[in-house]
Amino acid sequence: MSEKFDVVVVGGGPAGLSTAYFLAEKGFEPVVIERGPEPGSKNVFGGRIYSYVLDKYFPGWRKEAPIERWVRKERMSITCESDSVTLDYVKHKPLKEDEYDSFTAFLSKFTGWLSEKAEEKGAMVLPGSRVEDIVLNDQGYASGVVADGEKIEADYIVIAEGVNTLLSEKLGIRSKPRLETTALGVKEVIRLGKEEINKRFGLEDWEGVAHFFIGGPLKGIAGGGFLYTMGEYVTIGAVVRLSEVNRKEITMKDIAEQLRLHPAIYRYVKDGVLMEYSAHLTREGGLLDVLEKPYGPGYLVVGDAAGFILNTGFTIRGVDLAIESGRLAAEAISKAHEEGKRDAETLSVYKRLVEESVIYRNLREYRNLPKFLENEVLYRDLPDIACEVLGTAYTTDEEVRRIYPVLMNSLKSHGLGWITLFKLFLEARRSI
Amino acid sequence: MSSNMEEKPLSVEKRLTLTKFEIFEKPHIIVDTEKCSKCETKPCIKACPAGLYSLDENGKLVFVYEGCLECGTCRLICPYDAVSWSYPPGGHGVWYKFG
Amino acid sequence: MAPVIVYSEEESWGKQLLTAAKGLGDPVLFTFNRNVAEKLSGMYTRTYYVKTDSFDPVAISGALRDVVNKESATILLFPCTNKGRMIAGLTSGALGFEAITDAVSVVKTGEGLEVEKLTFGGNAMAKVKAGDKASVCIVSGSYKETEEAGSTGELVEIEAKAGSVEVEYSPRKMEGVDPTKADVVVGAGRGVKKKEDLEMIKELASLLGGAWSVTRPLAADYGWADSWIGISGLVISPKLYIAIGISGQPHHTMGVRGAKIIVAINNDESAPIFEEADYGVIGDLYKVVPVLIKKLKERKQQ
Amino acid sequence: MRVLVAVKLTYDINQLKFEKDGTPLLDACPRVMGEADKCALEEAVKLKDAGKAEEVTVLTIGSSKEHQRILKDAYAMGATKAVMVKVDDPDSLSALSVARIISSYAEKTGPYDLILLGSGAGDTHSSVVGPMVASLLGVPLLANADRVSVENGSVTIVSTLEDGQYKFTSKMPAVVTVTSEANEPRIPTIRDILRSKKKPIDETTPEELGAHVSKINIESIIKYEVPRKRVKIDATDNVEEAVEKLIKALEEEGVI
Repeated sequence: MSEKFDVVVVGGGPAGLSTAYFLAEKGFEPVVIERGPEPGSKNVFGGRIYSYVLDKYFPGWRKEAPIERWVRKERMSITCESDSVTLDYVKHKPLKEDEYDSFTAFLSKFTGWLSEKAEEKGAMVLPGSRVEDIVLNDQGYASGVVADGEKIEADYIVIAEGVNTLLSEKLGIRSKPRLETTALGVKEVIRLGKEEINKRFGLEDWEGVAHFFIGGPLKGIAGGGFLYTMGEYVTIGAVVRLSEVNRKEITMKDIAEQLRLHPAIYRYVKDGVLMEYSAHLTREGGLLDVLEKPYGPGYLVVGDAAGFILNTGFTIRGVDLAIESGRLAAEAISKAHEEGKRDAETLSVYKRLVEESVIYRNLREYRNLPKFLENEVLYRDLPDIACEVLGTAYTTDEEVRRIYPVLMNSLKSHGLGWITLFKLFLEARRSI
Repeated sequence: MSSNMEEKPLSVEKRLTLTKFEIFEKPHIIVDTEKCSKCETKPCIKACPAGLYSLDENGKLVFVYEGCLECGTCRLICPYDAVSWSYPPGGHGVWYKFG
Repeated sequence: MAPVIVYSEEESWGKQLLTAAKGLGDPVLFTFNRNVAEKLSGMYTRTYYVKTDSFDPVAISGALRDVVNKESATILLFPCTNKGRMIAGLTSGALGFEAITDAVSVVKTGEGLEVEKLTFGGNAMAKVKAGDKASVCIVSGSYKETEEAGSTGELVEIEAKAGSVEVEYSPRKMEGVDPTKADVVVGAGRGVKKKEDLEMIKELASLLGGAWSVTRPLAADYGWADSWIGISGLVISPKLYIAIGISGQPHHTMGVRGAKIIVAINNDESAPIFEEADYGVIGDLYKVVPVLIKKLKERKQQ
Repeated sequence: MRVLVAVKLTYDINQLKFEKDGTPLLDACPRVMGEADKCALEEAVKLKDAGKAEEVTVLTIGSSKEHQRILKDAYAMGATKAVMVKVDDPDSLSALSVARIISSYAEKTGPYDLILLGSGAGDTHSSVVGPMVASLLGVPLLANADRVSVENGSVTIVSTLEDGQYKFTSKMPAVVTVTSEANEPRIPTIRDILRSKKKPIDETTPEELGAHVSKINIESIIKYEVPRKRVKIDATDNVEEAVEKLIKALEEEGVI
């Protein structure tokens, strides 16, 4: 068989499938090659997707996508050994379904849905095949891929391999991710049943909670924990910088269980049934991790592989940026194809499109955050101080307890002076 | 197999039995344990979320690939480039049903 | 009482299924083993012995079908073995009976049979209604063997029609004791690294006056034995089963659930076999088994 | 020659989880093509590769996307035709009903020289469907094949049963059930997968086939555990002491 395709997309995750979806919409016949046994089978994320991007491109998605719950409550906790401080943000006004701006989902299922959408438009999704290499022709143009030992030719190749983008490394456009800007996420899916979840979290119907926390079992470690409510399940997990694993006494295989058994979380997931344990890497460098040239002769790089992922400190955004980059890649390929070209110069329009898009607007805005989040004070001292101060504020007995002296003592015992705090404040102002 | 949780940590081995795998007969990750003998910190042992790296009785590094979550951590964290890392062949390896 | 037909080619099964059949009706035995026919005919109301030179499932099932028709029977009981399942399937297909396998109890109610059966590799127990015409394959150990001799039952000899399948049979090479009949069985799994290491397993078995066997991979993949313990192989119910280097896949453990006491020796603390064991020894089998052999020898000498 | 292979979408029982009260969480349990069924299909495709079979039709009963997926997988492995007998809740069909559907299809679209099935499904493992199909069609049964060979209109299998090894030979047509020891099913290449994408799946129903089906009446289904003592004896450090403990316990149990 000497078939040749318009476009071969390597990787059937959100970025790759979106690229195929938008390409097919433009009349191309893209082929997505996915190494997993079905689309989505290798995908892991925390649990939340933002609605705006789907509103733009997938009419009717609210009725058909595999949505677990609509996020109504946002929580952020600073957790200590025996107590925690939580900020709770709730939208009180009754919301119609199309007013929720984010929802929880299982990425494997969501990706499965995206795959169906892409196929409806005319893309071909081929799971169960691993791409090992990109074939370069004599002029150095990407002209095909080698999948499980067989060559498949194409005019354009889209690399949508995710965080471990071995092909980009082979092409020499990217080096191995750095430990300082890469984090390992581990996650557990726990079944509790819808009613039980609603009871424990004070929710109604299919409303959901997104809960982020620092401290607790992760005390002193740059990283955070998360909890999302799904339809019948709760997911919990931790995201920890790899450089931290190197430096500190921390065993990643145990983190998820330490998190689950921490009193702040255990009360929510008690008596559940553990369904799945998963792990995945994520980039945390923000703009620093973005591929300078996500294009080259005959190829483009999208999604996580290109570094389009954003850690806002509260949440990691990837799926919306992946979908957007897929749309822009399709745009760029379509333009190049009209001109009958596949050179790097022509395809560089992709980079310009990305720079003008929501992707760069956000990455630029948050460019100082990764540095700010390296501040050990946040993980080592802040939880204790917060718990000590509020612990005092909410304790009443015969003793006279004023908050201010406690705050001062607490700061002092952590070796924090006003100058350090002021610097931290300034940094925060620039980053968040 | 019971996955009902109690108030004590479940071992990672136990948790891995809850995740679905299509194990391929050959390993997709090869560790050059010669290099590991020079490595003092062996961060892979702490970092692998599946706990697949351990030391045997003689202090030699042992790696098993069954149960690999394909996260790629060991590839990055190894200070001696001892980990030849690739994905399992098509259709194999971990199969997340939730993700 | 309506007749209940028991298919058995073995004495032990014939006695277990007799117990089950008595609760359902008038027990009638069907066998192609002359020994079994002679030994058990005193226990059953009637016994049909089919003369046949070989195990051709189609021919045997044909003879059984004739007996069912002659007796106007609506309930058939089979051992839950590979052969039992074959004959049950062939016979029920031809008669239009439902076939329920992996049963641990069968009760007759006003609406037909109510069967409790294992499913999902023995991980779950299902209660099903089987209607009034059914073949039921019963798991070993679900019913106790009966020793009660009734009045002298009638022994009817019948001929099987020649089948169209050629059969060549080579009996299982038995080293020592038959695991399905032994009081003690020692099983070896993939933790045993080399074929020569099975000697240690055999020694332990003979010290305990029992039998040895292996898990399916050791028999089917490595060819270290002719048969294996598990749902697709031998189902055993000894007093003591010692699982050595066996992780405990459901298909294996379902074959040993009838054991009174299960001991597991395995170095992987999270191996599922420990959930199925009364005594779980966590340790290297290559260290534990030799010591166990040594201590058992000392004990014998005392 | 024409070969019919029946495959089942089975629960991956190693992944089955239970609610605290023992209810199985079937919705969350992954489903795959039966392991032995896949080996049966591999045998059929091997016959095609050897030029002995021209047609390999694969049939499954069900109507979900996952049923479609296993039929596409069958195409990728080399089947020449895929058929879905549409039934909404195929897991509630009795073994006899399943056998009736397969045999009706074989009669309606046959004759087939060989009908291959897995010797047992990973989840229910009844192993009676193959025998039932044989008797409904009135053809010989060769069951539990660890090896299959087809030569000059005859099929020979080797089967390991309780009391030893059997070699069964018969003229075709015949029904053969295959164990998961029979072979290592192939892994389709990307070209195979690509081709499978474009192939159509035929659909029919038990009514169209004239197969009378009935559902089994499952009253309850619950996690099953044999009550065991689960005493742990640590022999990682002191083996002698641990073994003594074990022997003492077994003496007290009266089993040695």
